[in-house]
Amino acid sequence: MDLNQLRKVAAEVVSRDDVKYLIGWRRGTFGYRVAPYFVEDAAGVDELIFSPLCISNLATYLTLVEKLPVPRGQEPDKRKVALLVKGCDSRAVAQLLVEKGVKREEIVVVGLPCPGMIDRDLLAEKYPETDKAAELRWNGEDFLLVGEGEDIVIPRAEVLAEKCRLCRHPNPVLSDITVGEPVKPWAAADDSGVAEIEAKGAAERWDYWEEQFSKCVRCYSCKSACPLCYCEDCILDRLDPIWVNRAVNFSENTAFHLARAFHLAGRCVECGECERVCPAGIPLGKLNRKLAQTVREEYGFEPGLDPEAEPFQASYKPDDPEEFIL
Amino acid sequence: MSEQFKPNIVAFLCNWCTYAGADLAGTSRIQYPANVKIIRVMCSGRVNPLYVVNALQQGADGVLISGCHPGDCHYMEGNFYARRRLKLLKELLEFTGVDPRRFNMSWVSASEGHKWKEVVEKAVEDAIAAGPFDQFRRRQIGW
Amino acid sequence: MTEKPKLGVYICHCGINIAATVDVEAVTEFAQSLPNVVVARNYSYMCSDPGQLLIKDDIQESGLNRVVVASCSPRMHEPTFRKALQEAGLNPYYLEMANIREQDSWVHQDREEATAKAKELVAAAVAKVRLLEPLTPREVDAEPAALIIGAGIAGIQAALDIGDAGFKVYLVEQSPSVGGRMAQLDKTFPTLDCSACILTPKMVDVANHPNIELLAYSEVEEVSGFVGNFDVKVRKKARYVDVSKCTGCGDCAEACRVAGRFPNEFEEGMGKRGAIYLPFPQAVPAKYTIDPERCLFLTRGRCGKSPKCVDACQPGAIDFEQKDEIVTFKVGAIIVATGFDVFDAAKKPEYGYTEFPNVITGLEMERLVSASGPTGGEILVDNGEEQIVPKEIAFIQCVGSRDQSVGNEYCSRVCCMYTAKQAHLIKDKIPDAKVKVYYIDVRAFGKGFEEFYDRVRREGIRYVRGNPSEIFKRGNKLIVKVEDTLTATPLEDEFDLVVLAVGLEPRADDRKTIDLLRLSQSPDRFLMEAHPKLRPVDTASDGIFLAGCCQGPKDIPDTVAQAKGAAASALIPLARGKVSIDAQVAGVIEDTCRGCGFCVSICPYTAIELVEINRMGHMVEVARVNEALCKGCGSCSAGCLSNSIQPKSFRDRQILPQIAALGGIK
Amino acid sequence: MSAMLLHKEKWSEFTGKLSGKNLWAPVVQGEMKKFAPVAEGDPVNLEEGNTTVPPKALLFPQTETLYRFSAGGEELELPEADEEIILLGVRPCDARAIALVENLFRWDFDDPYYLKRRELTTLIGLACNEPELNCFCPSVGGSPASTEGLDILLTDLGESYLLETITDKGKALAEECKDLLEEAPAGAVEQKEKLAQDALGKIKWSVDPEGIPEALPQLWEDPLWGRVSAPCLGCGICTYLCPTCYCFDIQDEIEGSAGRRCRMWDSCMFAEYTKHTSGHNPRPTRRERTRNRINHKYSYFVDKFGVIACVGCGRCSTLCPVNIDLIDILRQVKAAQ
Repeated sequence: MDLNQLRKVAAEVVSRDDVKYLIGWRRGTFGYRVAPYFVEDAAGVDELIFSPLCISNLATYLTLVEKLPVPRGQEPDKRKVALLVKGCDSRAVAQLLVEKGVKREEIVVVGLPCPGMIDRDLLAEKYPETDKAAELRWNGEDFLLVGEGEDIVIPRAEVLAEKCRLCRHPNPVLSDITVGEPVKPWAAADDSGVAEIEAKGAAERWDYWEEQFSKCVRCYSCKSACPLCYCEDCILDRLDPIWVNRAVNFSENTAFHLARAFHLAGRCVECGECERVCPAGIPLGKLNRKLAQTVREEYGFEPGLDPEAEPFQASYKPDDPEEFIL
Repeated sequence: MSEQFKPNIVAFLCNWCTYAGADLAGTSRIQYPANVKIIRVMCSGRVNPLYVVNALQQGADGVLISGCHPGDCHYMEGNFYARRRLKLLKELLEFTGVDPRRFNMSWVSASEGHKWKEVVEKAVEDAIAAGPFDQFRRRQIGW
Repeated sequence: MTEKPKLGVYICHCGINIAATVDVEAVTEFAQSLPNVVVARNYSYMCSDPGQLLIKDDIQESGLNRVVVASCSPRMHEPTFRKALQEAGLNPYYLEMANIREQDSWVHQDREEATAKAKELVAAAVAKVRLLEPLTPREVDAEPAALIIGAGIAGIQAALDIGDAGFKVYLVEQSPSVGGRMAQLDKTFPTLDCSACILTPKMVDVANHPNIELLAYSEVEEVSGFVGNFDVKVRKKARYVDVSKCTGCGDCAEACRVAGRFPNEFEEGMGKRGAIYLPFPQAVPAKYTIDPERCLFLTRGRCGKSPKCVDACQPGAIDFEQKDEIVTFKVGAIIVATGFDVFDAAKKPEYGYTEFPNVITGLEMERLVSASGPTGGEILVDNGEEQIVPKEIAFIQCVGSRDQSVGNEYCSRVCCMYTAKQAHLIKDKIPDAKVKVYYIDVRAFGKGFEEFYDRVRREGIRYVRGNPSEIFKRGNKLIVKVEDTLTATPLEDEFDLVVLAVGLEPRADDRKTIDLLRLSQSPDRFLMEAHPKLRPVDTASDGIFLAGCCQGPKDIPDTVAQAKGAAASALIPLARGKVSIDAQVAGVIEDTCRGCGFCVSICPYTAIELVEINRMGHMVEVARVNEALCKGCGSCSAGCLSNSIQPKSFRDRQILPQIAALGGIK
Repeated sequence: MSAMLLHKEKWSEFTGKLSGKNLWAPVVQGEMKKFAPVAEGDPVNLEEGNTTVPPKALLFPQTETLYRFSAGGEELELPEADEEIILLGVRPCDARAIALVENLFRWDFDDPYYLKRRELTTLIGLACNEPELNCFCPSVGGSPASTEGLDILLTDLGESYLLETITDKGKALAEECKDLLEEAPAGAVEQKEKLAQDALGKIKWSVDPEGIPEALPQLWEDPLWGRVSAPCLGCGICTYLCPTCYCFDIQDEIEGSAGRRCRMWDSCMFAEYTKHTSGHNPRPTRRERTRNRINHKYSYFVDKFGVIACVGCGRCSTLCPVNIDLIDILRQVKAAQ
């Protein structure tokens, strides 16, 4: 990845009059951390990075940034928001366009073909984080941990993030500007995580998820980090009617997670943010990926590929599967 | 226990086909188990799939949803949406280990009083086999 | 709005229909214990005047503001009780019903179980009714016109009645002429009136009526909208004849190069016609039509040097350039009078209908005895060797009726009598004929029917009780193999002609009508009425009515009666000039709407659109419902992620407490 | 304070003895480490740093029924008194947090629920010989071997634990286990002091809070808040998992005609936290919420109780999915001063 080229493009974009800021990543404050970074002017681009640690999905911020009331007589700021997107992130943007969460004219999409991201936890297990912010690079197929003395090559298979192992769309599906050459998509691995659970009996599956959901502290980071969970007034927070009680216990946690996963069925782009941010390590991605798999295999539909697509749950085909119906 | 167990089943029926079919079963004095309690909605498309989750949480051992046969929806398309949504929910429930026998969906027309009986019997049989669903009860939460 | 709910719960005994199985006292006591319940009573018939009065008095005296009635299905009496609430000054939508008859007392026998279930259903209704909102039905103007689909006797009669009442009628008929099945009949039972004599004047009337626009040789392609405001699209098929020029002289038909080559549908295939034809001499409109599948010019692009019909037609009415024409209009009500098909006798191969030319159907017999028929009214049949006047004639009843093996469990209601009539007509024309009728039961239930049946038997027609198992040929005779079940005698009777009294079936193209108008079918596959007894001409869709055999087999007087009933019903919105729009439509909570448009995609009625609103200085899109188009199905709601679109009376906040109550949470 | 020695071979017996008295200790469950009830022989994880969910959850449960009620009922049904509980392996920072939070629950009103539970709880701490990456307790008045809030402090001396009793409650508990303990040999306490000193040296992060409480009100409109809050997702990780965050909401959960009033954790990082019924939100964006979080810990609490409401456990920085780093914010505050 030629960072200079990225920074040059970013500088051009943020210098445009019709662009408010560009959302990218910068090196974090320690270890393998990377922070989302809002670049407001060309001077800020020097801190921009794109590395195998830039796993987070910045499309989340398109709907997260609050729209404050506009004082009477004033106009809202209608400048565009620019953001860097990997393949999976771009699918979130496409899905947002489908459901009018953002409008095409409100954004400038800078596409970054993505050779795959590192799972920070896997990396830290082998090479513990330190108080210094580490630098990681792509090195052919593998990754390179840039050391103070010598660099360390880390084989791809050891630390590649699960979502990247399963990735079918490493190149952005839409962008206004693309930086870097398209990468050659690799053969997506089988979703062993989902398959493992499917292989269990019903009771065993229940026990598995009971343990998982019991851990939930309902911090809502899964909801917050998801680029497609953006209702300003989530039904799961509502008091009238109450779908899920605020109380934290297995019953409510389960209802919460079922509802969350269901609302993403046919919409989830498998960016993995929910699972990544969960402090309790609940494998939420499996729930979403299971449904995404059903949608893909039984309905031949993959969300987030076509910004003009019909929303999955708001459409039907006369010959949709119905073998389950009596 | 299973001999004693009388499952509690909540059913969501569309007004035009299955609810009418259930009425017809009544008019025809077709006897079936009393475990299924019906909530009338105008169309199976009205059934928010999260109702199923909610019903299981609030005390149902099984949930049954029934509407018009494909192509017969009083509102033209509602049952097609219901079919797609509830299939996804069914997959999700199964994946999380909810016994698939707790959820049934059927097409029963206004003239199929007998089919309604069969569907009820199947749902009851299934729920009995699945057993009480106490693990997920909101009510079971203590202090 | 925030007035504390004060509930009245009324449990109906329905005589013993409910009370025999459900312990109504126990349910009443239970209801009394539920939150917000001020009054709980039970009564023998809640729907009766005194029953309703109980509710009204309580509303007025105890200040009830919500009512639960536990009785029969809301599909039965919801309007009744809504009206009672309204009369007592309460909003009619503050009512919830618990169906403890059709869905409880009638389907369970165990008193304890049925009572427990009744309690739960009452608890669920109580839970919901507290959260119901007052609604006001809206009124919109009704288009003062009606669409009638099908111009048989039912459609014709309905059209005349509505037209006479002073409203516009669009009468759409698929075939080139009005008249339908009745036009094919010779005489009508039991009076033996000439069918054509009584029908033809009405046919002419519809053609000339100032309020009736006859769209013959046309098909309804699209119907949208709702009662009072249906938008209709009709395709007028090209006749390739300019009807304004055609005088009906028939020169063209005579000239046609392929004249007399094709079976005439009107004659049940016994007569022949050419590519340009008039279905029958009394056809209305009396205009010729070119059959595009038969015409040489239309199929091959040439017909000799020039088409003979063109040459023959003095007024120059032939127009091969003619195209189908689309006509659109608005109506306030629709009557479906699409009629029936006769049972296809080929489905009973044991009777040899396709094998032996002298095994014919009842409808073919009608044409055979008709003076205007293919033989000019002379009964002549082909026994396989020659044309003969049959002397030994059999009728077999219930062919395709009351027969599960062909999927028709029902009685076709007309076959017994048309058989008796035809037997009589044969006796009339061939006095020395021996006529036998094989029957299962004779159903002569109508006015003058039994008398007619008696008369026919006195004329020497022999009735043999038995269902023939087979017809085969021996020499030049047909042998009917049957057991006379009254004497338990196996018989092999010889005949020159066997007439199969075929029954009536739903039209093969009913599916199109069903899809067009979202109708339902009864188990017998005929179109379904809204209620078998109390709403026999209504459908489940407001403003759409049924007349004639599309709803089920019936004879002419019943058809005419139903047509007049349908016309009277259709006239209600037309005459009132207004229709009520159900108040139970969807509404949008704009504050939480994300403007994603899922509901817009979902709505089958295009009742929802996205509109831009100013939200705190930002222009955002939100959904908005056109209440006149919304039918309240709620599919939008279940697809809305923020639950911002909700059908009134079926909101999540009203349904979730029902679920809780049925789950056992009181 | 008296010092005794608990040999590691007696450990199992020790936990076995305590388990009869409702013993909770850190256990690893998947990727999460948390306090859970343990019986004799159950694996207890004392090796790696802190639990994901701090032990505050046991004194101030995430959901707590205050009372139950029913429609038409005259009486409120109060919860039954909790039983005694022993928390084993509490890190000094978390114990200190429990002591700090008590300020709040004793402030204008004695919270009976919290205080009763506090009374019933015995805290057995474990000194941190190997501080974690994001620890900075010394910067905010703590230390890896702080005894504040603890009844007993254990220090891992290799073959054995040094057991120091701090309170009477601790002494009484040690007394009950005295047949498992032995007199601490000479030098054991010194060894512990040395380990604590070494631990201090292993702590990477530090920030001098001097002046921060005074500076914060001056920086109310400083651009730094926009900057540091920009990546914030608005989730509740930093607050729910903070040992000193104690915000709660009170809600009634109704089931038919009965229900319960309960208290549950809330987070100032949620938009609903300050949202008024009218729809107006005085803290409309993540900027105001982030500013509040820092101000609350480093200014308001200091004003009220004279102590910073942060114990330097580092959870917020470690667990934040978008690298919002408390030390970084504090440094920016100092820089902006």
